[in-house]
Amino acid sequence: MELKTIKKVVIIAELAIKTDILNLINEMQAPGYTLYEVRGMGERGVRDYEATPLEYFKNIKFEILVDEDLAERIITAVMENYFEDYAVIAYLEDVQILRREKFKPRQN
Amino acid sequence: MELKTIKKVVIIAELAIKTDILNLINEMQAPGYTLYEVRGMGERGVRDYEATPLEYFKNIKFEILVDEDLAERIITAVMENYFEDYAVIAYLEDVQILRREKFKPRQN
Amino acid sequence: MELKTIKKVVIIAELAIKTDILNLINEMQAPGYTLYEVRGMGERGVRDYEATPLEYFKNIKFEILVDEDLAERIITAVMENYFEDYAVIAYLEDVQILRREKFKPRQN
Amino acid sequence: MDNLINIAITNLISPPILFFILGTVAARLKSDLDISAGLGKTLSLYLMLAIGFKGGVELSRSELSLTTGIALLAAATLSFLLPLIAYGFIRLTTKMDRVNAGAIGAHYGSISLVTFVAGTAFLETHAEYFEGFLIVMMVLMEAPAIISGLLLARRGLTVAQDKRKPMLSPKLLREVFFGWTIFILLGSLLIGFLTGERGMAAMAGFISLPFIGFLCLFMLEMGLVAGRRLEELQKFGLPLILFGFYMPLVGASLGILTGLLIGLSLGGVTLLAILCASASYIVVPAALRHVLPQANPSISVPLVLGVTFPFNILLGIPLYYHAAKVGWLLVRAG
Amino acid sequence: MDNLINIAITNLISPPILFFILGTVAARLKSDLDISAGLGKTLSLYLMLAIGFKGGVELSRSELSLTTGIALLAAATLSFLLPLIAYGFIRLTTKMDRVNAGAIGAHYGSISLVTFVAGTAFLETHAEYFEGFLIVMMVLMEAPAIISGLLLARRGLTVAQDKRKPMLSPKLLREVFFGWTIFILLGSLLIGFLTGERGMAAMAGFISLPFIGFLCLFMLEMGLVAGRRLEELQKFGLPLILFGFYMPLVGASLGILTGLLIGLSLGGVTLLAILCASASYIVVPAALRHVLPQANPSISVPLVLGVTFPFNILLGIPLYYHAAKVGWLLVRAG
Amino acid sequence: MDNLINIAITNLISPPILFFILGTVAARLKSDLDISAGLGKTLSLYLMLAIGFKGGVELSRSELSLTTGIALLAAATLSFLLPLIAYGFIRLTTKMDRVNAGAIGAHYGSISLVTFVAGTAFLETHAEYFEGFLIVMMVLMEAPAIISGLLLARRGLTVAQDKRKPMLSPKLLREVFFGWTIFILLGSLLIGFLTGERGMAAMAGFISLPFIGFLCLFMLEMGLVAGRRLEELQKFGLPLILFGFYMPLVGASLGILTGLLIGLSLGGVTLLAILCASASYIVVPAALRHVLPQANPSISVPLVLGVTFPFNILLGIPLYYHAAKVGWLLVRAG
Ligand SMILES: Nc1ncnc2c1ncn2[C@@H]1O[C@H](COP(=O)(O)O)[C@@H](O)[C@H]1O
Ligand SMILES: Nc1ncnc2c1ncn2[C@@H]1O[C@H](COP(=O)(O)O)[C@@H](O)[C@H]1O
Ligand SMILES: Nc1ncnc2c1ncn2[C@@H]1O[C@H](COP(=O)(O)O)[C@@H](O)[C@H]1O
Ligand code: NA
Ligand code: NA
Ligand code: NA
Repeated sequence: MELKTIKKVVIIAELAIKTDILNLINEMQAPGYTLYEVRGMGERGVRDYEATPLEYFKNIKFEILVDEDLAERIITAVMENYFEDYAVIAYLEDVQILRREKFKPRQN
Repeated sequence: MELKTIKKVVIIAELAIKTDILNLINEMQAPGYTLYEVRGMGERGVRDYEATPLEYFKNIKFEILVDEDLAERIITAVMENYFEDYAVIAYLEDVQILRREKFKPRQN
Repeated sequence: MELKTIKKVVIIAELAIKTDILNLINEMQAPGYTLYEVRGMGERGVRDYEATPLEYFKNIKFEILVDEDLAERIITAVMENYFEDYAVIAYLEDVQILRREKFKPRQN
Repeated sequence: MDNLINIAITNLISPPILFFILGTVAARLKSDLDISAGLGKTLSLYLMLAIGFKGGVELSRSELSLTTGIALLAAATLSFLLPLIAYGFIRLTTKMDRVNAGAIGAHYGSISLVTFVAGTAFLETHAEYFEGFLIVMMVLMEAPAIISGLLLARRGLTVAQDKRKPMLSPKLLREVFFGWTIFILLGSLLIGFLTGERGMAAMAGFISLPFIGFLCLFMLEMGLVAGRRLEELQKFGLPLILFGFYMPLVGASLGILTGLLIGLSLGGVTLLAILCASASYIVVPAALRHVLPQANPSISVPLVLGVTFPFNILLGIPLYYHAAKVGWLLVRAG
Repeated sequence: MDNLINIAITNLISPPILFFILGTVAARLKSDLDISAGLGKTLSLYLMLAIGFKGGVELSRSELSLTTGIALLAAATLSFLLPLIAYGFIRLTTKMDRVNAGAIGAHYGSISLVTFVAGTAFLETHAEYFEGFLIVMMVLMEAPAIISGLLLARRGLTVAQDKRKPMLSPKLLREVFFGWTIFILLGSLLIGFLTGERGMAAMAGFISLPFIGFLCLFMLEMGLVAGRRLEELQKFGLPLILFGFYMPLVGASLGILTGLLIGLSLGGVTLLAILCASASYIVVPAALRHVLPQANPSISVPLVLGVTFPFNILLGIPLYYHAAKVGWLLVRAG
Repeated sequence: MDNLINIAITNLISPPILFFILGTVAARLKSDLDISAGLGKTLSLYLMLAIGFKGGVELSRSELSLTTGIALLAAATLSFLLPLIAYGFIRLTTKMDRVNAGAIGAHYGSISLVTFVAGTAFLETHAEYFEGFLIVMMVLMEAPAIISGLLLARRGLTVAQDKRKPMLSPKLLREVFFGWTIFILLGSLLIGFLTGERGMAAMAGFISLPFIGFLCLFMLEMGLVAGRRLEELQKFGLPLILFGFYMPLVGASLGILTGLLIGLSLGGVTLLAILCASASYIVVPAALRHVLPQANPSISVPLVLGVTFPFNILLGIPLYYHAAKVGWLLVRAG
């Protein structure tokens, strides 16, 4: 079986920048994303919407499968725009797929 | 510490084929799985059960830790049977474990 | 872009040891974690809180981004203390980050 | 005519309808107002349980008659026929392929529970009685519609597609006969029937007192959902959108005629019209994902939710009631 | 005898029981009918709050007497003794190891809130009064059962296992005394007691009017859960399954005797029998995961949920009531 | 004075307040008692819908007068002024930077819905009428507070930070004017107003009968949340914590004076005091994350939830009522 390696961009962030990230995904024409509701802890303390049901404590996670090139552009954009003011981390992982076309940037 | 590398099969799909995938996991005697409820966007548009609470918009995600051999068989089966008609993506990742036996196919 | 590789520790376990793992994370001064609610199946059978709403059937998943060294210590501690009596698996993955400092052990 | 306008306005200025409008407005203005999916599911469960139970108690009050049997048969037949009509209209007026035309047919042959519930609330404010077995009629209007739509749609499948999914799979049967909506409706109906007045006395504080309030919450959610999907109508041609308006009128007319023929009460005739006019957006699209995955729900669902549902709720119900009344008085007079 | 049959039938044909049966049937037919875990949790919370509050108001109406103290002591004692009896039966009739036999004992010494609530609903249809402190008795029947079962089970641990988890860990105490079920039950009871009639007037629209309806929803979920776990009984031997039937009878007998001795009302005797007969499937298995992880909940939970719970709900409650009545009349007469 | 103590005790021994205390105790004892976020959201939705609807019906009963207009204007003005006062106190007594001082100001200029609802429940037990437009006043007390706090805070931003987020972004407007709380409150108010007595008759079984019960559940959750955040106060200096106590008193005084000047009913004066005294922990912190992300919600939220909210609920409300009464009698007499 012939597998190709592409990147998975992972962004874990506070709810406040959800729309921003969706817009970013859209502008960069990423072919898709998967979204989770998570809880967590990091530099900005514990963020647990279940324990304290205030929207401010909601954490979300995006996974975006894309080519390496786009992956780096997305992660850079997130870092530049949000790392200073918001609770957010971002990282990359390698994933192996069968059909590369599915994860090419969208053509409008 | 001696770590071994095995595969994680990831399947993100619409709810309609959940039972099918569970059956597949069972038939292929995979030793286990982990299941998430997610939202997402891809070729078949936005799938967000929270935003539009119709079962049809539910997305699920399976993670299955198995040997490379079984991993490839699972991903191939999913691609062959569901890619044409359903919202679904599948990919592989490398993971490092301590005890390989735990993730061998089940013996009935 | 210069990316560094660090480890993601993944622990999937029954709810009963959630507090224990949080304590472990705290004692080992891991810089953060992300927590999911999941369902699953493994050696100890199907664990699906949605299908059988008894706390005993709740499954949780931790992801902890740390240096390789701490990663191995965490996974070893989990294996030694919980593998015999509880439903739990643990594994490692490689992830690529931009700023290594963010994922250094906390200094108190 | 003046009377119709009065009825229509009374309908519009009732809490459930106004909450539906509130939801639509919030969705259009992209407010973050939101009803969680979990609450939505709970509300549907509640509505089905309440309406089923009340119907069962109502049934226990009356004797089973031949009319009941005929009515049930008629409901199933209508549900089988409506998809044919819908399919015909769509194929004639649009370029839709067979598969999707058949799928849409299945939606329109089936029913929308909330529209039905809104109808019962409407009848209550007009103090109109209706037969308990109307709820059984509703339950019987799902399976025939799916099968009829499926027969039409499958003529559009390629040989390969056709092979992949046999027509009468166990999946189809499970989806169609053991679905949760049918279970809870028929189950509650049976329980209402068996426990009768004693059951009603015990349950009234749950299924009657807060009923309209729960309906309002549900209508608020329906407004949000409908409002969010309005955009998608832009890519539809005018003929398809028009279909979403006239098809309920066709269905309602058939329903009224049938209801008068069978000899239902005025409330019963109105509800049968509502059943025929309304289209499914829960059960049918979910079932079709299993048995006709080639059909694209992004066509049928926005049509049903964005056009037909609001039309029925806002204007249809009072209109059908008025028409049923005219017919009913004529029949009585004749 | 004729009387017992009547009582049993009235019990069976009541909405809560019928919804339980509906849930079981849906689960067996693999319908996708489902009550979300979130709704289930809300319903338990509601039932506990309502039953606790009502009990508190009831307590505020009566004077505290010696009987109350004796009753509370008796409840704790029964809860400590029942695991010993259960353990004995299991070890004699099956090949179960000590750890799991002790764990099962803990389940049967403890109680099932829903069974208790179903009992109060049953008593209400028979217009039977019961003492408010029964709810305190219920609360006192958790900790002793867990400790007693634990003492039995730990004799089966290896030295290594024994070391890993000390018997009296702070975890055990937290689980047993600060668990949410105890908190909400005792808390609501206290609030009901403090606010009395004024509190009841303010809360009745919430805790009384829709009570049976919420109970029905909860019973529906219980039916689904019990139905789904029936399969697992197949791997059990007959002796263990029989235990699931006769152990509640043993418990109920002890409960009735004790209740009569203490001098409880007929309703009180019945409820004490129900408490003794019922077994825990929420609190005890969760606590044991913390303090006795070697015990396998896949043995205890299907036994309690698949056998004992349905038995008590469908047949046990009317039976215990009947037996309690006979005993009570004898005592009165003697 | 004796009267005040009586009022305070009656307030403390009411189910909602006791459930709040129960929640706090459970949180402090680290019990696993928990109200899911989903249920919490449903409860807020319910409270807003019910309070909005009742206010609307109340409005439909009275004629719109000049007082209404003046009252609305006064509410917006107070909400704009209070942040200035709060900012002044904080900057004078603590070392807090401008950004966070301004952010805290915004919280205290805005309002807490639950405190308001608890106030209405309190007034009901004292059989005090209040004007329906108080709910519109409440709605008008969000936007001015956010804008006022923002103006103060932005003077503390660096040039770079200032550029990143323009002051009057569309985001701000959306957050401030189309937020779900405003939508549901104003929407329900409008629906209540339009449907009037007929609407009330249909909805009473939902929005009146179980109201106190739902409020109790919500207060239980508030207790849990407040209790869990108490720890965080340890890192605060005494001056900041004191601010959490005296700022509501300042706000309430201003509210009472304004209410008396406008000529509100005694109930209305009390509620305006409560609005001024209470601080936001839902709308404002969420909005500030969008428009002032440099502010740290881990300062403002524990202060509001851990100090001001409990203070208002436990002691503030009866105090403000008493003070309002004294003032009101003076005015009447004079
Ligand atoms: N070391 C880590 N491992 C896993 N998740 C993390 C880690 N650090 C941060 N996170 C996640 O990212 C969110 C924001 O992080 P922070 O901005 O550091 O507070 C946290 O709430 C966690 O969900
Ligand atoms: N590029 C992607 N990255 C992450 N998730 C994706 C991507 N493409 C698709 N998905 C997920 O897979 C689901 C089905 O994809 P599709 O069949 O392309 O609509 C989507 O709803 C997403 O949850
Ligand atoms: N092979 C596997 N692949 C993915 N997840 C697994 C696997 N085995 C176990 N799990 C997860 O780990 C939990 C505990 O596993 P176990 O202790 O084997 O029952 C399961 O409920 C699953 O969520
Ligand atoms: Na129809
Ligand atoms: Na027991
Ligand atoms: Na304020």
